[in-house]
Amino acid sequence: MLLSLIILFPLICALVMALLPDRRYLHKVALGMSVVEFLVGLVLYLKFDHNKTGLQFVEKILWIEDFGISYFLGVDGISIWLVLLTVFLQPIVVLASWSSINEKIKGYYVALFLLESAMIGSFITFDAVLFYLFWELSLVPMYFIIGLWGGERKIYATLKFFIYTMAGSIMMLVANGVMLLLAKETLGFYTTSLLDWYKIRIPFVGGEFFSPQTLLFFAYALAFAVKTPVFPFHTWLPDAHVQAPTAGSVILAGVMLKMGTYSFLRWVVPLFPEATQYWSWLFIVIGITGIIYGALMALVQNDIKKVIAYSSVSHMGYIIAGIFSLNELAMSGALYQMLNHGISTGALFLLVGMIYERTHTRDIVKYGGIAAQVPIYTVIFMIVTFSSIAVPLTNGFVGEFLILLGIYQNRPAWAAWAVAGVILGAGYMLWTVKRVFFGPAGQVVQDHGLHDLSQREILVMLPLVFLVFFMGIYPNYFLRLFEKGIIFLVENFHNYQLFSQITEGGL
Amino acid sequence: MKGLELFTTVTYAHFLFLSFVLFALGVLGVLLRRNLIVVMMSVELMLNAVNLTFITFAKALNQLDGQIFVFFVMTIAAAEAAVGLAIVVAIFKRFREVNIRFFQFLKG
Amino acid sequence: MSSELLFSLLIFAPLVGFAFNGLLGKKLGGHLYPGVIASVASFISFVASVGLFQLVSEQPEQAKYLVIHAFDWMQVGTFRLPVQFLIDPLSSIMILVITGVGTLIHIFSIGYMAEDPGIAKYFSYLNFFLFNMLILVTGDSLPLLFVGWEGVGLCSYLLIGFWYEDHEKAEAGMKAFIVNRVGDAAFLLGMFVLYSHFGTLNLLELNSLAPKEAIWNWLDPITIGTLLLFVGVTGKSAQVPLYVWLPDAMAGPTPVSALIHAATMVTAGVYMMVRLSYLYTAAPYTMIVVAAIGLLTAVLAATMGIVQWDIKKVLAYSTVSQLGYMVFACGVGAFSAAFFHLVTHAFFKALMFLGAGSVIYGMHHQQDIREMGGLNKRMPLTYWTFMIGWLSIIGLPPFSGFFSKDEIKWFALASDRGGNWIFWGLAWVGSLLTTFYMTRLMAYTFWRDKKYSADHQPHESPWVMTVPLMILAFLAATGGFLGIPHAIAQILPGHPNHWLEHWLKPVISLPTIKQGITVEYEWLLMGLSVVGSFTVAMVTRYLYLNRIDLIDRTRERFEVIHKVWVHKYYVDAFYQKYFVENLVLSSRDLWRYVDVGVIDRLVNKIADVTKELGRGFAWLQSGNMQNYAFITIIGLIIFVLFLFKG
Amino acid sequence: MKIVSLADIIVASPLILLVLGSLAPITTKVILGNREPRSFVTLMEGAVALVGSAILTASVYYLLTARGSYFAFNDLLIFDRLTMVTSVIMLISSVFVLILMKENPSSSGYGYAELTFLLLSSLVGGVTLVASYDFITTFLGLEVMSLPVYVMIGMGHDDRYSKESAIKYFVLGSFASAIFLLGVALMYGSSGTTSFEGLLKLGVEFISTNFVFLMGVTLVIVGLLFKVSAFPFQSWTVDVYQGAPTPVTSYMASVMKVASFVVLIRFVKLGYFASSTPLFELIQWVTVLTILVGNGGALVQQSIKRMLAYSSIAHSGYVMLGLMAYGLSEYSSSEELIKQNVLFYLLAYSVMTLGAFGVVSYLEQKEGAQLKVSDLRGLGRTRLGLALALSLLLLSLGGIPPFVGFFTKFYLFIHALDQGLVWVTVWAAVGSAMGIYYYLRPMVFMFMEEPSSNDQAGDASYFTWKPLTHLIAVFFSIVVITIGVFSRFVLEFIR
Repeated sequence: MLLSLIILFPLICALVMALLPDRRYLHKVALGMSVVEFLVGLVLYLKFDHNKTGLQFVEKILWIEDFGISYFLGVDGISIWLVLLTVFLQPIVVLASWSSINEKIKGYYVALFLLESAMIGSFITFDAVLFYLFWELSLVPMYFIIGLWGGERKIYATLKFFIYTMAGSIMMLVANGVMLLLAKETLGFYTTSLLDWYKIRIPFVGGEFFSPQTLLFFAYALAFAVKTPVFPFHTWLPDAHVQAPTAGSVILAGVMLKMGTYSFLRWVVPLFPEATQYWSWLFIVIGITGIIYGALMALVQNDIKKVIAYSSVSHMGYIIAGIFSLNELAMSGALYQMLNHGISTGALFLLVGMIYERTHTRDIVKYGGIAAQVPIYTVIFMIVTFSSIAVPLTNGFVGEFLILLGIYQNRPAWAAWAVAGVILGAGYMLWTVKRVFFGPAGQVVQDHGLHDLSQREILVMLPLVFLVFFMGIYPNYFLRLFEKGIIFLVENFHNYQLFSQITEGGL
Repeated sequence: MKGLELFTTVTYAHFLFLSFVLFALGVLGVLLRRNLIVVMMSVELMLNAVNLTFITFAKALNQLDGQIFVFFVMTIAAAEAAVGLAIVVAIFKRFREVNIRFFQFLKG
Repeated sequence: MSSELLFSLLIFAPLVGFAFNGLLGKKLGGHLYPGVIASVASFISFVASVGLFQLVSEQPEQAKYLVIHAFDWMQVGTFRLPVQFLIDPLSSIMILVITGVGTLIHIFSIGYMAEDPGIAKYFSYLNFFLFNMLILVTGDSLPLLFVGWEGVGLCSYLLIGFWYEDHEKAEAGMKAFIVNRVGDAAFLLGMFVLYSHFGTLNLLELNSLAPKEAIWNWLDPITIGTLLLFVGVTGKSAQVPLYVWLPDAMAGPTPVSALIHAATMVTAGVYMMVRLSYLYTAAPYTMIVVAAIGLLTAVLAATMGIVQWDIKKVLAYSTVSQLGYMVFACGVGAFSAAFFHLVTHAFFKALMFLGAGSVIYGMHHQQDIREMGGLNKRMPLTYWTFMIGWLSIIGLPPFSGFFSKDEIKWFALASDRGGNWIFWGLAWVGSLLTTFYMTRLMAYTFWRDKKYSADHQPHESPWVMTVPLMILAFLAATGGFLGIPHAIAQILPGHPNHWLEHWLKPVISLPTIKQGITVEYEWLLMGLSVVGSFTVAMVTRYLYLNRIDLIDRTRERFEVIHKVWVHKYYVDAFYQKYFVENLVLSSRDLWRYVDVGVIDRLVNKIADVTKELGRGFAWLQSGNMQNYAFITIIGLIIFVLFLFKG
Repeated sequence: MKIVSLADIIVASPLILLVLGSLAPITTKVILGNREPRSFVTLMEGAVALVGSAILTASVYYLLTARGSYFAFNDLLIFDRLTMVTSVIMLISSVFVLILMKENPSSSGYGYAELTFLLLSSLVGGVTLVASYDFITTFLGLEVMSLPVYVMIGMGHDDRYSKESAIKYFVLGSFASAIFLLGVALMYGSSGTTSFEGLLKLGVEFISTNFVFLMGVTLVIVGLLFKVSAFPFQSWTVDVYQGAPTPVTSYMASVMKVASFVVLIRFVKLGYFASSTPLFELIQWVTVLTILVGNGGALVQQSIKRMLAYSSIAHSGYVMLGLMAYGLSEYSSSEELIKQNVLFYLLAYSVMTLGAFGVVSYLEQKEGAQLKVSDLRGLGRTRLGLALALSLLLLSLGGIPPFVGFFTKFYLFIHALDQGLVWVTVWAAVGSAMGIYYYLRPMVFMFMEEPSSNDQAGDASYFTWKPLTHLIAVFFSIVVITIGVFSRFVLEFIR
């Protein structure tokens, strides 16, 4: 029931938010409830047995008999981390919204909690239709968050975000149908359970594009590639990020993009092993292109949020290249990088949001020399920047190191290109930092007397900063827990039906 | 002499041909005429052409079904004419206009 | 005390100092506390390193090292990366140098930075630097070394840009970090290559797994790996072609230049190569490249040093040049000589930088040597200590520079790993150039008549600054006795052996002397060096003090060369133009024309085309009902044609 | 030949009840001396007749025909599960249409009694249509269903749009009926029968051997496709939907569409859509183009009703997809399932479209208001409940889970894929991705655009209070979630 609870509780939160009569307590109640949800997540984590491979806390109820669609929840060593990331970021986001969201607060929190529910749902469901349901459902609240509380071009951005993602995933719907029929054909019954699907051997012909497995592979991959976003499907991201309110950006970068990368791990790799193997080169190329391309784009942006948005594209490139390197180093690194990116990019967006509240501009040109005005802010921003450019002892390094080492193991010559991202990453981030914080005092300093972070804002950032270091210094705490998830996946992705055999019973 | 049979002996084909011609005329009327009343009459013409077809077939098949069908169609056609005329009259009262080209407000 | 405890003290004392100053330093207020706290932290570290040194020396000869295991850093499948530290003869000396020189510089900084409002921040960075540097030298695997490697780069970035309000300084910090990142990226790749080949990144294991025979193959993983690591070295140790950041790094406070950009951080590259001496020896092609690059750097940097007017810039180029010597020494397999020079250089260059700092402090932040002169009377302590540094760097016996440099030059000829007369000759020329520009610096700063204006009376620095100078002067003067050359040792009573070489023997690969090179050669070379340096020094001093017109005329005569030197061989300009600007401009074009112009437009175009399609459908909806009927009939006809076609 | 039996009469009693019920409002009006009775009374009369008829239908099905198929009036009418389910759906939907009419400005003044009468008469045709098992009754049903609607559309008081809409629908509708009828005639002429039973016995092969018959079938299909507004016979739909008073539009989009599709279902059952026939490929194209035209046309619409009309065309396309799968699945195990899912789609679509038009009807403050999408600006502030309801309905129409629109669409996709219609399904999916844009656009205006002073939807006092319409909209918006998530119960009913 724990998993149902973790999905349902945010829904209840949303309901409470909607019905709460007194507007004065909205912020506080939202924070309280998100903390409770975080505690639920923590309980889940503590009760999770890391020594077991397979699913835990399984809940399975047949939902639509005709097609064997079921309400099927479970967590394994991979998804638990993303659930934790989600519930961890939620209170932070809520707290960060206290001052930035001043109107339509009620609707805002309702959307935020609905979003949380949908995102967690997509991480813990093992039923294709249910997954698709959560996947699409997560778009709706985000659509409203960007569209209602966003910037000047919010409507363009939010429509682009929604339609692009939706258009990308529509083929997944068709592919789901095909998989369902394949299940019927090979297993003899309709089922949308992922565990059953793992047992399907889909015909694959290497060089042929129109072989079933290849087509299905690309149908799913397209959906996830748009969501991730992978170059060249990334152009919705800068628009969405720039226009979204702070919380929207944080959730979008922190968790929603992970839905794409996580789904690659959960769906594409084990479901279509031969195609994955065969086409891995393509995705490594795309990933590496993304790394460099994103970095180059970030280099020339004048909007701080765009810099970070393009840096996300770059980071996602690492993750994709890592996943498709198909070895345990790169994949562990990729999963680690997912968490890292959630934390460091989330933190960057939070920080940008905080300064935006003070100056109402994100134009780098107008900044300059604010370090003297806002020392604490500067320190935190620097720490997060170093995490983002993967300086050792921050979390970013661990992820990038493992990914790059993994890519090298798979394709040595290409790793050199991926490593170029390390240089460019430092380039754009430090240049941005230099232009914003250093040098002579810029226009915003002259126009506004900037005040440093308030206690609330420091409180928002502290957990993130702590994790930046903790995950950088003692990554093994996480990495050894990846063993039963990632490493099992890597070693067995060609016969992942093993996974379904060792799935644990529910709670 | 064989060629003349076409004109001397009336076969079912003749009836059918006639009905198709009538039907085609009806279609053309609907497509081309501008006056609403005429268009309505063209529709009626089409229905009656079909009636003729039915009767011909009924005769040819030696069945009554087709003939009965015609009764239904005639009833419906009458009702249709009534409704249609009513609408046209209402329109004429309102707009003083029966030109079919007048009604192009709804488009796009 | 146990090694773990000592080691914890070593590492955590600066870390605690960093945290304390960083979090509370500003609240405490005052200009003294942060400096004292940081210095104490650094001193505790120094004491701990003395203790560790003692512990190492007590170890048996065949296993002369201590391993301190902390925890597992990363473990993924078969890839295991423990956080494990190695204190062996090599690193024990390194930590001594780092903490020792570091402590002195900390103390010096108390005086130097006394009036800066950001003093707490300054000292916290300095402590943090020590922490990272210690990680670098004690880490027992390449990734851990890399942690320190990037960490010190980070501190360097922060300290160069310490006065960030100044646009140039902030830029210099950024430049340092990014140029270093280029090297670091290659370093990463080098690690990957080595890991894939050896299956380990542990330094000791790498050395022991390295093949005993040299592998003459460009494409061998060891060659590639070591070359890539060497690219990292060129970044960190400011070698051609990545040396450009170091002169700019002088934007930072002078003690920082002394500590980071002279004594410790920049030598990390040399340290790393000495560490992996067995691996490097196994890749002779790499060695050739290393030697060539080192020598090239040594000579080129010296030529650029000749034309600098900024006291710190002269020292900066000198540092680059000396680093070139060290790298060159590694290249000819004389790892112990390289390390020896590393140590003595740490002493005399820190001394000279601090001396320069003292001069700058005394001159009220005037750095142009043309505005100085006659300071030997105003600042006697600074002058005399600086003098020792000068004597040391130009290689006059018995000062430390003489011993280490001479050893390098000796191996340039005598090493069986590629020593030859050309190497020696270039090295000798380089050292004469060094003598020339250092003497020039002395002449301008101290010996010449005073040039400063009357209202800026220079004054001697307070004791917090001069005491470290004196200690360093002592070290610079005597440090050479750590490694007395064999030739001299033979004639000395008791035949003291080359202590450093002996001490390092268990951990590094030592070269042997080529066949046919006898001890007489060593005397000859020594003589040539000493006589050459002494002559050049005297002539230079004479020229600058008495015949400045001759200098000026020579400069006019060789205007072209002078210009090239002043413009640093146009390397900076080249990078700026062809890498930085082109990258930014082409990225901008890429963004404008590809990202916005093609990719995004394509996305929007698809939407537009779809909309146009819709508009087309809507256009069919003309509003004329006869058209509709017509469409219906056309549809019907198409249906019929379709059905009856086959 | 058997004579009409009592059982036939009983089975047809819902129809009779409808006929009698339809007379009640106008009789009341006559009794009151040609004064409009109170609209509530009329509504109750109509609703009682409709609900009564629905109950009667269900009880006849469950009690008398014992859940089997019953052929009445010499096989002219069939009363089976399909008839029962669709009749009930249509009858109940009509109650909601009546409610919309009561509060809509186009019908709330005089003429409500007449409208009720016409609606019920039309339903007589509709129910006949879904029960028809012979082309005679099909034609009869079609016409009886359509004729009152011509009048209903034209009954707008002073609105040129409604008049234009009426005349267009009338001319084109009769035109299509004539074509349909010619088709029936040709089929009759070549096969000697017009009954479905007879055609079934004739076999599918007949269509490939007899050109006249093929011609007849083609014409019949054209006529039917016209009724369900499939491409290229969709032209009338948009104009008529837009011009007609909103409640009537909702009636056409839900009830009439369901009825027309039921005929198609029965027609498909004859086997003419199977892959062996030449029609097969043609219908594929029709399906794809219907979806694309519907979704594409809606993209550029400013008028809400017009947009919903295009959306209606697109949804016809999806149903066609299901119908094709149904046609291909003959005698396979999934046949019943497909039919059931097609029906589910129709039911869901009725609910969604009724709800959406309900909101439109709520917003209309005067006759022929011709609301634009941009008129919704600011609705999120003044009528949050309504705005949310419309959002949910539109998301459901767009096929976003967990709303019912997604499930129904997904099921049909599965069936189509199962029957090998892969490329059609892919196009259908593309079309549904296209559709998202216009389903989202109203939400942009309702919530995201700031209302200016002349935007009436942004002014709370602008709206008259229409409690029942409001209730319907909200109710249906809840329904689209619940029957989406708990579709099992609905499917149980449809099965």
